[in-house]
Amino acid sequence: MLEFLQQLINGLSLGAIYALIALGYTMVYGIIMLINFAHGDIMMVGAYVGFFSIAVLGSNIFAALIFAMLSCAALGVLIEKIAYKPLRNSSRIAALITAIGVSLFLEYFTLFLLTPQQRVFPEAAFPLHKYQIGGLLVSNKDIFIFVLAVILMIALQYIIKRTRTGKAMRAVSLDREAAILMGISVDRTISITFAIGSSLAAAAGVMIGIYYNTINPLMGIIPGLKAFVAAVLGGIGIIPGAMVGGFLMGILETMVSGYGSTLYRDAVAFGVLILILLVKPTGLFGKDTGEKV
Amino acid sequence: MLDFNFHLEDGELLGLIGPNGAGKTTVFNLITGVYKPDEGNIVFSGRDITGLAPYTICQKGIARTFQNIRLFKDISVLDNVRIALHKDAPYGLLKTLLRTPGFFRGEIQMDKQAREYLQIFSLEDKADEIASSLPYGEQRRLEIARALATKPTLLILDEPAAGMNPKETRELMDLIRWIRKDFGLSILLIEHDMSLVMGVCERIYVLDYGQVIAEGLPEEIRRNKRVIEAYLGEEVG
Amino acid sequence: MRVSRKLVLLVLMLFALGVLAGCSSKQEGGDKAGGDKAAVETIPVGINVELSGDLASYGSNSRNGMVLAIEEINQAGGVLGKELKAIERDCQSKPDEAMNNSAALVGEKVIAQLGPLTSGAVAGSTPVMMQNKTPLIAPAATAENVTVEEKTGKTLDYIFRVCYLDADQAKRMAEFALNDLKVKNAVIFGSTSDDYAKGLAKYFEEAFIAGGGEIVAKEGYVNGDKDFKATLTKLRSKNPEFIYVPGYYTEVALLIKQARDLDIKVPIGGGDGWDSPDMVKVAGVEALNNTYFANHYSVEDPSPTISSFVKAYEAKYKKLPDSFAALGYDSAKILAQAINDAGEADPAKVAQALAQIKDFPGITGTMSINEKHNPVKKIVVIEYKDGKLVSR
Amino acid sequence: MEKKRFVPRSFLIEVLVLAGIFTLVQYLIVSGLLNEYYQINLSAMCINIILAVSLNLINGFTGQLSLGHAGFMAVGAYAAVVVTTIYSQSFILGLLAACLAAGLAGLIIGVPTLRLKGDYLAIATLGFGEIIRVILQNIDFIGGPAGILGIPRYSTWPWLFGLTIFTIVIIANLINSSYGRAIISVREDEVASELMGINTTNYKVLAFVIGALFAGLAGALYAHYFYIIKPSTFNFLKSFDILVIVVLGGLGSTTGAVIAAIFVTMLTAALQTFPAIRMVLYAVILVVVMVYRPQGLMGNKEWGRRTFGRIWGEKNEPLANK
Repeated sequence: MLEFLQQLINGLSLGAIYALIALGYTMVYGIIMLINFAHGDIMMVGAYVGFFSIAVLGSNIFAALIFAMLSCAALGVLIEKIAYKPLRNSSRIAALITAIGVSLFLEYFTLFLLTPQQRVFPEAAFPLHKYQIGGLLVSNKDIFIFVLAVILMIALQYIIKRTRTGKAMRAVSLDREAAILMGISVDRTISITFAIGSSLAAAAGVMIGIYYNTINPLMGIIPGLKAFVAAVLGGIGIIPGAMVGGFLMGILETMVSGYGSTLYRDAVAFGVLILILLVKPTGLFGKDTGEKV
Repeated sequence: MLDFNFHLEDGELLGLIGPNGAGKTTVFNLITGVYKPDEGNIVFSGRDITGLAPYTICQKGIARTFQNIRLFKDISVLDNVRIALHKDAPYGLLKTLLRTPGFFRGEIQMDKQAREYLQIFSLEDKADEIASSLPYGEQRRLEIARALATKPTLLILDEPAAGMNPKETRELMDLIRWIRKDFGLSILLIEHDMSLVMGVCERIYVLDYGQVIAEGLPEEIRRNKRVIEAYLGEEVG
Repeated sequence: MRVSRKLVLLVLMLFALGVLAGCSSKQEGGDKAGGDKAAVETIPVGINVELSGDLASYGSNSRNGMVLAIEEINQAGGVLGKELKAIERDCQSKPDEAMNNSAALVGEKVIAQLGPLTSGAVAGSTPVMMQNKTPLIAPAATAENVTVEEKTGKTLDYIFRVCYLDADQAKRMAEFALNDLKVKNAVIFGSTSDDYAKGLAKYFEEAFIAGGGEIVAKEGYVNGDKDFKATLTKLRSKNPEFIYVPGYYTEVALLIKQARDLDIKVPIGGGDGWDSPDMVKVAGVEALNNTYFANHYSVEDPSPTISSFVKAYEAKYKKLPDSFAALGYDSAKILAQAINDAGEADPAKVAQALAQIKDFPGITGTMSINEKHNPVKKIVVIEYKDGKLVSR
Repeated sequence: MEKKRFVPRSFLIEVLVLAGIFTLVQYLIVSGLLNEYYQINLSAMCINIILAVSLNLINGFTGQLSLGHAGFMAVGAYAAVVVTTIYSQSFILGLLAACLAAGLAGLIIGVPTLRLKGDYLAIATLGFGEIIRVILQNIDFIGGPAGILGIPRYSTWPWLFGLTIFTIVIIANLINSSYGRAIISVREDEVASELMGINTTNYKVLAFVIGALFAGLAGALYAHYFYIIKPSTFNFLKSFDILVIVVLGGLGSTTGAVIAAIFVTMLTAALQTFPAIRMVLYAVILVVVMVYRPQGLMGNKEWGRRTFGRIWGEKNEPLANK
């Protein structure tokens, strides 16, 4: 039982990171129906910005976090303007390929600029403290990641449900034509969506830096893919779905490693995804709208 | 949402009218298998077709058109019709891949048939054009041609005259009558255009809020009080 | 729409220009050693390593070692009065690309090919090198069958390596654990997504059991993993006396750190994949205490050859060399010696000379090439002690 | 209508042209004028063509977004290698095993997943592709992560060229038939297609299985050209590579797939001379092409219809698509 709870803690920390990345995926998808494969790489850029602001500028962890989020928000908007906007009226698959192109560009431009070597997050930026609670080991990093993720998610929910911007986002996501007629600036709304989504990814990137200490230019590929799976699991385009999907994915992976075998971890993750889709073809929270005839 | 009961005789030309949102298209979707009814049965030529897949229902002889035209937009007019002929494809997959003489005979035969259907709707000159490039009226006609190519015994037309001018509507009326006679099939028609419904239909059902509120000959319907209240009131009155 | 497309093109062009400019200026720097005297005749040397893909960071270190060696050789007057000229290719960590590059390099008449790193990629290159009778020196391919024919066990005439074999280093570690650390049981927790780590795990298990030890559990991870706590939590309950972690430092450092975070205090051991200055940075000084790995050399070795190599490497690349860099360096140096021994720049003759190399003083030990084209050299076991590398 | 000749002149010309290309290359190889490097790229080109044309059947003509093509390639490659290398059987048996195994895998995966739509299908197929890879990685009989080495090089130029043409002909034959039109109608409007009496599920599965089968064939050719296979070669990034070729060529254009396969193979080879920025340039080119030509090089138009579509003499008529 104790081991199970310990595994659950492991799973929640991992899940928090997946959830944050998945949120960005889902937001972008919800609004322009694009699987933004570059999202994981934006996370990587966020991790690097965080790293440099701590290691070079000597800022503290919170300043680094905010700096990374702001830079990536700008990067997200820039990418959208350059690569995705010209394709807004083209086929979705063309946009998908562009996203793959952007993803490769971010990975290999970083690799070229900063060498493929991993960087090590300075331990001093966030010293580790361990707490023993009834036989369970919890570290301040576990708590930090979990709490920060939850705070960001609540903030996001607030923005979407309660603010004008959020209303505009929901309107554009529901019906872009109608939103235009209502006087909503679609360009601006899409930009804001990319900005928020990318800054969440940047937060996740810095968290990975703190939690796992190392970052490298290709670090975004696998978590990006996993987070995408998490987003689909929850029902892509649906915010609570991404959160639940992320945590579910983290816990699932941990449990498979803990009680089964790491070797089949990825296979099981995908297997569960496929099973869920077969039972519920639009993910856990997805609404089956059906096609109008 | 729908409580509905009606029947159709062999070779009959039946009209279904009702105000917007009365559930007319839903009836069509139930018959053609797009939606499944919660309860009740749909019997066609003495066989229960309730809950069958749309393609099976089509293969059993029910074909339809759509309220908002659903052609295969990016391919040629001829191919649109040839796709409808596919369920009776005269050659198998192996012959296709190996290009045996049987394949070519089959292709020629399908080509000929498809062009015949196009001719009926005066579309033979446009065979090689892309479907979406046709003008609206011709797209409507192509849709009927396509439905007819599945060789149905019941043809369901969902507002075939929508968007047509009076002249085109009159021509369509003649065409519908002629098709029924020549192909010997039953036709079920949803229409907003009263002149078309009154002009061609032999019997009419009036639907409102998912309920049949009247049934009868065009003349009877024209005089039916409930109908006038529910629907015709503003238009005829 | 049109405007934004033009903007796109502009931005992308600027990027491309920037990249090209950066690249060409870099190449200038790299070629300086040979570039000044353009008139001098050159001998082309192929470098075919992993510069992108999963293994990019190891491949680029190895490439750095090779390039440094070639520069030093040229500065010292080259070989046979000619300069060595490096032609670089990226094998993307894929066997088919490795093969493709080899064919391109052979087409450029290289004297030999250095790299790739992994045994799989070397196997991709092997047939091309054999056909064209051009030697290949693998800096770090440690699998059993790299230099011999798979079916017959016959030595491949043109394939060489400068690193020891997995079986040998795993055995060394097993014996070290049993005899020096005096442990009786062990668990193995290594990468299962590459053949290198899987081979080590297998050989370690064989040697450890042969030496009277017991393996109480075997677990695996996948390269690229960052979270090992789930499996470590599971292993903790088995109370092992020793953990053998075959794999690369990118994962191993995190794994050790997380093990110590979970209060797993037993000794942990591994292989040459561990060797990197990043180990201390990532895992931390404290976590690394009581960990040991078999290696080619120690970066803190005070011998003059090693310390001058380390200094030169640090000066050029602003970081410490790892095993891959050292092995890359050695592979280029041993090639130079073989060309000198052969007396002419002929690939086949160089291959013969390589097979005859005796007591070559490499950074990774003094080595002699044996009849299977493997180097015979000492394997050191290194202990991390308060962040310092101590040879055992 | 004009009575068609059984063997029209255009067909004879095509056969002559193809035979000419084949003989020329074969001569260059035998005489040693074409060096190893060009031979490798030529072979890679053939394999990429097979992969792209077969994926195009699924993604372009049927309109089902599949991201698991590398998985089928892997199944074919391993099946063939088990037959030829582990059980020392003939290459032909190996190829048959590859097609059979990959086709079967396509059927097993296609039947449940093809009910899914759009992006859900994409991620499910991606998932299956990864599952295939993980499973291969964990079977020690076929070498685990190290894969299988020492595969004999059976994929000679006649095999590669012959099977590439074979793939194009079979897929073009399928597309230019009533079955092909049924497949295309699924892409155009699934609901309308179903209501025209077409069992859309069957045709989706059919296209998926045929696509998978040819991916398996490509895998077998790949394995017997490059001497070695390992599971990591067939990861999801490989599937993306194939998808990129298909979209660059133009979805629903076999000609486009062939041209793009040739183009991308040459581009990758050319970029090798800039090892450090190879991938950056590749990414930039990809984005620029997509932004300026989102419909791909060919859109969904075809060239050389006479060349491949009617090997046994088909009458002059428009293809199923523009």
